Amino acid sequence: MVDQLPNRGLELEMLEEMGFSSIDDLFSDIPERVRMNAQLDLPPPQSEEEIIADARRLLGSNLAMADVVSFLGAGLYRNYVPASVFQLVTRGEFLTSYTPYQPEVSQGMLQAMWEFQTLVSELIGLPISNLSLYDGSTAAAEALTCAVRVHNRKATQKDTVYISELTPPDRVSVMQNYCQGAGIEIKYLHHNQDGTIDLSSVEQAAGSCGIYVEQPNPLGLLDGGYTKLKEIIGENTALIIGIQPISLGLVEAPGNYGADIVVGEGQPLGSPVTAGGPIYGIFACSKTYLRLMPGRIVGRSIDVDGKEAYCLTLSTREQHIRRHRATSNICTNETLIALMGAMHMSLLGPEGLEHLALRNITACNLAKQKLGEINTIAIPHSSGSHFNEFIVELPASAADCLKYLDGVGIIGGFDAGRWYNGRKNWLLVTVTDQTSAQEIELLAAHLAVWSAGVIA
Amino acid sequence: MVDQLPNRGLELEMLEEMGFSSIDDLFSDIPERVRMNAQLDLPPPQSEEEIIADARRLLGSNLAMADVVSFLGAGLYRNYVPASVFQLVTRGEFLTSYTPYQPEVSQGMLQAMWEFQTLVSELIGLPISNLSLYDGSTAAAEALTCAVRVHNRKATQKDTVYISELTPPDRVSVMQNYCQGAGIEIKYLHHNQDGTIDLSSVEQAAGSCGIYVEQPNPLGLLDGGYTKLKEIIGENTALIIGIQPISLGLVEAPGNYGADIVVGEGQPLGSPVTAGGPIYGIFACSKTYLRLMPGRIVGRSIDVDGKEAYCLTLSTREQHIRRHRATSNICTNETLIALMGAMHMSLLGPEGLEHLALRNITACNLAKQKLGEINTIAIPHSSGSHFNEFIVELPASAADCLKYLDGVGIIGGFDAGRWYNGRKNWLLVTVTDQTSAQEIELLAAHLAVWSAGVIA
Amino acid sequence: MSRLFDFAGAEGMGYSQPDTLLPADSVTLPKNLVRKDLPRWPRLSEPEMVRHYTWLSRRNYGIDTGFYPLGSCTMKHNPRINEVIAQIPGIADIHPHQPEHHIQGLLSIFHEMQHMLAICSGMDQVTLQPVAGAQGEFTAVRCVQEYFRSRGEHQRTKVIVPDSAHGTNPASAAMAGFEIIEIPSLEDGRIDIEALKAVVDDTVALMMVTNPNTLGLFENDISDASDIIHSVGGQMYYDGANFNAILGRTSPGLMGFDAVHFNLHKTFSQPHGGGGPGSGPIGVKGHLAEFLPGPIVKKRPIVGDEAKFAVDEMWYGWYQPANSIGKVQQWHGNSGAVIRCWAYYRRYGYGLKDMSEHAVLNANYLRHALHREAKNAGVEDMFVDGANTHVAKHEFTLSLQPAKEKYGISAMDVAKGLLDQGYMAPTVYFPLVVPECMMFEPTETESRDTLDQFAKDFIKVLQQDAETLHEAPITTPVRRVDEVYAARNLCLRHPFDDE
Amino acid sequence: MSRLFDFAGAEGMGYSQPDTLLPADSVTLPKNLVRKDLPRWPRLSEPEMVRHYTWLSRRNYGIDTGFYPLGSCTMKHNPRINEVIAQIPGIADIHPHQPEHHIQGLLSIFHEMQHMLAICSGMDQVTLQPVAGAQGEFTAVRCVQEYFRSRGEHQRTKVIVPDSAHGTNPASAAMAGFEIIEIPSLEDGRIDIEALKAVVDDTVALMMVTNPNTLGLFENDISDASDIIHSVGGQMYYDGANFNAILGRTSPGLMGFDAVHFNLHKTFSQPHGGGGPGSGPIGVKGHLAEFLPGPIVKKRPIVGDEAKFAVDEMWYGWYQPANSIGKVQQWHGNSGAVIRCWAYYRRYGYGLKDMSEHAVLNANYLRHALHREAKNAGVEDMFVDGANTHVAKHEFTLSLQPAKEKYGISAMDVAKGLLDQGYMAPTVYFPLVVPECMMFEPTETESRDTLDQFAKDFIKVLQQDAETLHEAPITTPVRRVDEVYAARNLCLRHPFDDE
Ligand SMILES: Cc1ncc(COP(=O)(O)O)c(C=O)c1O
Ligand SMILES: Cc1ncc(COP(=O)(O)O)c(C=O)c1O
Repeated sequence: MVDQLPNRGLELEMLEEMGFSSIDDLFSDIPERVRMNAQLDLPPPQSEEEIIADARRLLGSNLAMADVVSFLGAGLYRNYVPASVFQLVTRGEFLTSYTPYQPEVSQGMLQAMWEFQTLVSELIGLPISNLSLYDGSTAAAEALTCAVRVHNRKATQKDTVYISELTPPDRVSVMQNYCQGAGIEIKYLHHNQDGTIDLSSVEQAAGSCGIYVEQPNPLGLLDGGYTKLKEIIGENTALIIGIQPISLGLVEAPGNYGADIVVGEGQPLGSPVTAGGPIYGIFACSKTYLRLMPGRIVGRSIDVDGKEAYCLTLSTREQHIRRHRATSNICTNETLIALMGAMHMSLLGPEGLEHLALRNITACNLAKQKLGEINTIAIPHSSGSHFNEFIVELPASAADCLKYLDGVGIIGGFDAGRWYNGRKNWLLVTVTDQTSAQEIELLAAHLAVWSAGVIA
Repeated sequence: MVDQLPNRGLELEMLEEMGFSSIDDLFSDIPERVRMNAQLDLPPPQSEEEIIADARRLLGSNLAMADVVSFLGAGLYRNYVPASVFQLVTRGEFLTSYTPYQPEVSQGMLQAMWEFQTLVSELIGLPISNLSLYDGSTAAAEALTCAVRVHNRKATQKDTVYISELTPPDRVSVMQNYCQGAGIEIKYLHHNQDGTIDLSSVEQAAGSCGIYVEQPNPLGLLDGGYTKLKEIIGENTALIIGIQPISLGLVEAPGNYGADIVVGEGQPLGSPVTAGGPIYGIFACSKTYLRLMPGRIVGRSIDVDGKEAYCLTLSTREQHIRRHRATSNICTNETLIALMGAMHMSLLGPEGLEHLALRNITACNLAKQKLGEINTIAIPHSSGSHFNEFIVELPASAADCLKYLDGVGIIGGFDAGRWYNGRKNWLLVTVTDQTSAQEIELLAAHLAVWSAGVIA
Repeated sequence: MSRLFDFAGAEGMGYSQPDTLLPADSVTLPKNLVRKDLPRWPRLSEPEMVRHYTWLSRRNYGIDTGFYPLGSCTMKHNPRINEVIAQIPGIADIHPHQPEHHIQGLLSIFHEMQHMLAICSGMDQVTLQPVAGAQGEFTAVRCVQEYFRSRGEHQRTKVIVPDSAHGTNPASAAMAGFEIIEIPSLEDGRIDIEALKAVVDDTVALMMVTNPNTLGLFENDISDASDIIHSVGGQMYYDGANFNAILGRTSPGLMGFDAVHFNLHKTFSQPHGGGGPGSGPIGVKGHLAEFLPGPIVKKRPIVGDEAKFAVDEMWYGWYQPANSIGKVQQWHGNSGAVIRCWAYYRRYGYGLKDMSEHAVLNANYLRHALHREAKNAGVEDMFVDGANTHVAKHEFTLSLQPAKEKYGISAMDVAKGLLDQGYMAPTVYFPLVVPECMMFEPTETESRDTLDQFAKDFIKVLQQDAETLHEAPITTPVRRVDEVYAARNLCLRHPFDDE
Repeated sequence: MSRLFDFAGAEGMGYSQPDTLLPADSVTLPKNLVRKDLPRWPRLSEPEMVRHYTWLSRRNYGIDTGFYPLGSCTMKHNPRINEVIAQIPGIADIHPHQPEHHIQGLLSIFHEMQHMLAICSGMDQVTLQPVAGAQGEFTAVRCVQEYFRSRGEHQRTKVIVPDSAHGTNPASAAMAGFEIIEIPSLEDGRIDIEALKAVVDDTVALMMVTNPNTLGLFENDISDASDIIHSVGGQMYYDGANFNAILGRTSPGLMGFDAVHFNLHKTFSQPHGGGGPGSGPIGVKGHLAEFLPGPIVKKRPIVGDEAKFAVDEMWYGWYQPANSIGKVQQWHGNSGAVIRCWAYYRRYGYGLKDMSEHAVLNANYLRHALHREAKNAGVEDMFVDGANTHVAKHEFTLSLQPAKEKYGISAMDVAKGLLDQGYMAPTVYFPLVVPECMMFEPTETESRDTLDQFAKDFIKVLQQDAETLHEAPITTPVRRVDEVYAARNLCLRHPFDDE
């Protein structure tokens, strides 16, 4: 069986030519003490057919979101990635290339990433974007440490950043891991009863290195108060906004209301949910942060003939040059997924993005409307504008409700009690462009049945 | 919505530049009398998402063979096409090219087809192969008319060919359509009780233009008598053999036992069954037939610098040059599917082909063995060697049996009564490399149950 | 240079396979059938195979790599969704002999396609069985033949074909045993009605017409031609290869045709894949319907427990026409291509007309742009229109005869020069009625920018001197290929060492 | 040149979308949040988009297009089956918050991967959460940090890193707040045991080691190093980027390591995609297990009606380690990459050892072939081994210092010359301990023919004169790119007209 190993069967010839007599000779430098003598305690090799059959059996047994009716989001969003994206991104020249260390033969990926930087930059309204971080959570975490690197000197609250108290705990956990090493303390910004940010709590954050809030926020709320944030915190505190990129087809670009750094899960543009990875983290910022920001950047340059050419630039920020003084340890990133993002954005165009945003928000509005008609449940922040998701307050625990809905083939949303203490009756219902009106009707009907049953 | 039409929205500008004022101007040359004035009575356009959803719904409602347990073959065979084949063949450079009229920018496809010709030539043991016909049936039909073109002058039975009486009627029907225009009469060769060819009936065919038999034959039988055929019919009668290409990993190449033309369904090498198309027809022959054979051929040549280069050759046989005196009317063929065949063959290599043939034949033997143990059914040609399929004689009609099996999730095979008069109790059971031992056990168990029930 | 037969790895296989169900030595074959030597196939591992075919692909030009204005071939963009759909197991893993209740979804799509094509063509019944345009022609010719036989009109042995017709027309009719009457066309490739009148009588079975014709002009006398043929009891056949020009603006039915084929792969976009696969459904008027190859799909309301298999209120079933000519392909045609074309059609729906409008818009614009750029560059003396007309349809021709005469630059030179500019060349030397002909078909999926740029680059080529152009192409993987050498020194397979 | 921001079609979208569920004008937003101007994105139709990205791809080099001996990157062939599997909805359309009973198949694969990696590494528990090697390092460093904190050993503030280590090692440790103690390596990049002894004391938390080291040599004193670190109560960390060299022949566990990361994308082949995604699971010994990020997958026998969801006799469930450091990525890591690597692993099973044996075989053979060809051509004076050793592991280095001194040819010149020969260049100028370093890693998926041919072509490059080589590459889409210009004239996005 040659399969993946072209030299199977040629081992001895090759060894003899080198003057060896067995493969063991090539491992003679491994001291006896550490040699593994037994065969690996693993099952036998499989053929391609057997592997694919097993994969189909095992993965096929999973309940994919499209198999049922799903209202689960909470940071990742069901979307439609155009067919051309998959077919182009799997072209071997993209798929099987490495980091473009030799720009002369990597112009394709380099140019595509430079175009990605521009697409993101235009989307969020800031001049600089890197070519992806791991995901939205690490992008947010890196934004915090970056803000401290830039602002700590002038900060009155040194080594301190503030984040919205609504930030999902898993994301906060990532931030904590990234911040604790740098000795950064994370404090919290509070929100009003209606879900909007408490501007007076933001005032407390002035003088710190940065604040992190999300738009839409984790409750799905679009918060008009954000346009005042930059003024409140001032020039020496970074305003970091986490975004859902599709929302920016309707919602003002954060760069236009003072954001210094914009981060987010790029996933809705170009990538399936894929159990949470690989996806890509967006990281964009103003010039101030350029030399202390994390991640790779492509610059447009010229070749020796003066011809337009692209290459990696500002590498002295990176670990392979700066080692322990690097701005981040990131090496392998999510280029290929960012490329899918670029392809998706290219196909959408400005009007396509706007329409996609409209599909998301109108579906969300329809759901709010339909669920709002059920009087056994409440929508606590219903006065605000929502994008993708909103909280439903149930007459009993969201966990119970989800169990009931699961039994009728509906993934009803996310149990927000897992995020927020004392909110076990909060269900976060997510609606995307993939949600149909019938599915919304179905959820409404079942929620009505369940909640009536609970109350009775 | 721009979508597939980049100039949507630019129509007026373009028209004005040309001095027109409306699209209608461009159709002013269509006489009133024949103008279509109403809108096409068709539904509205759909978006990509809607189309794919409909496709998933409609095609998803079909029962694919892999969804159940299938013993259906009868000319098309379930197989496994390696994943790399699909990914390579859908590369745009292959997928979206046309017939290589400009060889300088079509070397990839031309070389691939020249390599295909060699792969087929080696497989069947004849020096010449074209680069595909539509399918096995049209290849067989073209072989008959080709044989007449070549041999008619010397033939004593002019305008006459003989084909095995076992040839499936749908295939015969295609042959009849192709032959009747050329004024060719199709006569039949008979088979013995044990399924082998009746050599005395072959003697009658001597002096005709050609005989057509299949190896394995439509009953799945490998007929050792075929090695005597060429001697019997003599030089002036073409021996045309229809093959299942995978069988040639074990079975002698027909070119080595006197075949003059070899045809067959290429499908098992490289192509899924796809409801019967697109697949590709193999057509290979000896030098005698070269200038009167159908289909495109690639030749190796040189460019003006003497560099190795490939181009279409011997085009004077073809319709675009020879018009009504062409050897065939074929223009568009099955190049892309033949390319999939070439890729599959490349991955298999000689030993892979042999192993694949062994998988098919051992699975078939196992099925014969297991079904042979059921004493309420019979295997009429059990003394012979079978490849892929064999006849089971049931105690009642195959149609009834298939209905019963369908009810338990088994596609039990093909009702050979649809092919052969008076054989309504014949079930053609097909087993391929994709059939598992458990599936064979399952079929055996259910056949035993059903046939016992019928007899009781 | 990567050559398949240079790969000579160790014995083995490029992809691993499961074991056999019984030991290999349990197999017994008739002794004289045991294969003595395995085919001398190369031995590649998966990495080598992937690299070889990737390398080959990179030496090939497709629509995806650039503009492909190949006249008469309709090289339009192939939406990628089609490839996704064709790989759904509900088509890829379907056997044509599966019973109807297994494949209601597939049959409903077939029915929808039959219906849609009938609507677009103005025909009464469609079969999807023919797998290419040429086979569609042959099928229709056979149906007409059987139709006349059924009426006892055995004297109808002739098929009329204009000399500008595509080669498959006469070839297909000849295959069915008809005598071909070629009538000369007018200068612009259109039917010479007088010449037609001169040959018609009751021995004529059929006339085959392409409209718009191969010069891209609409046959404005088409109704007259139909009337003439019908007046002697003959049938009219519409070669639908150019359907892209007229869909939704007129139809073969309106023009008086009795039968028509579609080059589904052209008009509805099955990728052409280096020469195939295609799909060539035909549509016919009612009097020919019972001669079509079977089976075709008909629908009826569901009854009994059929609902559990049905995809809607109807049952889709196979129907065998009563006087069917039989089959022209053993299965149900190129179903995979039909599915792709269905996906393509769905994207337009009643808006299919937009597609042909844009095809015609682009063709006229390109023609305009070529003249405009020629004028700007002062080279308008180098070519003339292939036919004198106010508007073209989806394609048009230019004659490079002036360039040939004045500067020694041939259409072939220009074609090769265009390859160096990164384009696929237009069709050259066809149709023959136009000297030094170049035939351009941009299709509806090219942007104005592309058309403008191409026009500029075309002129750039014309501005090169003859010697330079004779050398073209110089930037392609190989330079001008010696086709004469290929024919004289036939090398049709890899010469193994002993050969 | 195809430039994305040159596409300026009419308003519209490149792919059609369904309508909104409510009319657009029903949407109300806070006034100050209404977007004023849409992003100045280009406007492309699908045909244009496909052509643009096809064009870009053709200007990019990947393993599929040729040999990619980039040292330390393990550019092996990516089996195509992996891509098929990763698109099954049971992974692509799964949300990480779905309940366990929805995803037993996925969890069982995760469990199998945790188990397999534990077996291969000799560790007790594995987490799949880190999404790249560097993140694996950081995660492990954080676990060790919390481990010591839990034991009150707050004085352990130092991490020892040999100067030949990959940049991510010190960067990751520094991110966790450790002080980096860089110790000089021996000439061959191996650990200087004496230098190590000189810096160890009870302030050391961790030593990070790559074995084989970046010169491709096995650290034969590795057990001594482990003993030394353990003797002062420190922990040993294994950078698994070079696992491809030793899998099945030794393990970090046998060498005395406490924690290890895998570059799953290297050893188990997730395509590198121009720089990512990757996957960086870590394995740890028992004493560190409860500090791992959660959740990880554990199994137990099924109970009650779980059978209706289960894929076998076991229930696969999420488990939260008691003293977990929390999360390093918000979800479950790069599950899609894990699935691909699972498919890759399944192809080898216990035969994974064959993979590393062939990787080492190929590296040694290439080294041999380069010396052989150099001798044949009489240019053996132009390079020397980067390290003096009898055998290399999966990669090796050459020093072009002699060529530089004698002929003025630098490693960079040779790298660019190789591009002209159609190859990706080896890693250059890393590791720094080797002057004019070139680092070769052929991987196990290259054939002997390819290695021989590369060796010949490498020598061909060396035989060019310095001036010629300074000009290289000349056949690539662009020639030497001016990286200094890029840094001085920062242009990080498309300059719109008003900029
Ligand atoms: C005018 C015309 N008729 C018929 C055909 C034949 O169609 P096909 O190639 O599908 O057999 C073609 C195709 O090239 C054509 O252009
Ligand atoms: C030795 C070594 N360690 C660590 C890493 C970092 O791994 P990753 O790129 O997956 O973050 C690499 C990758 O290049 C490496 O070669």
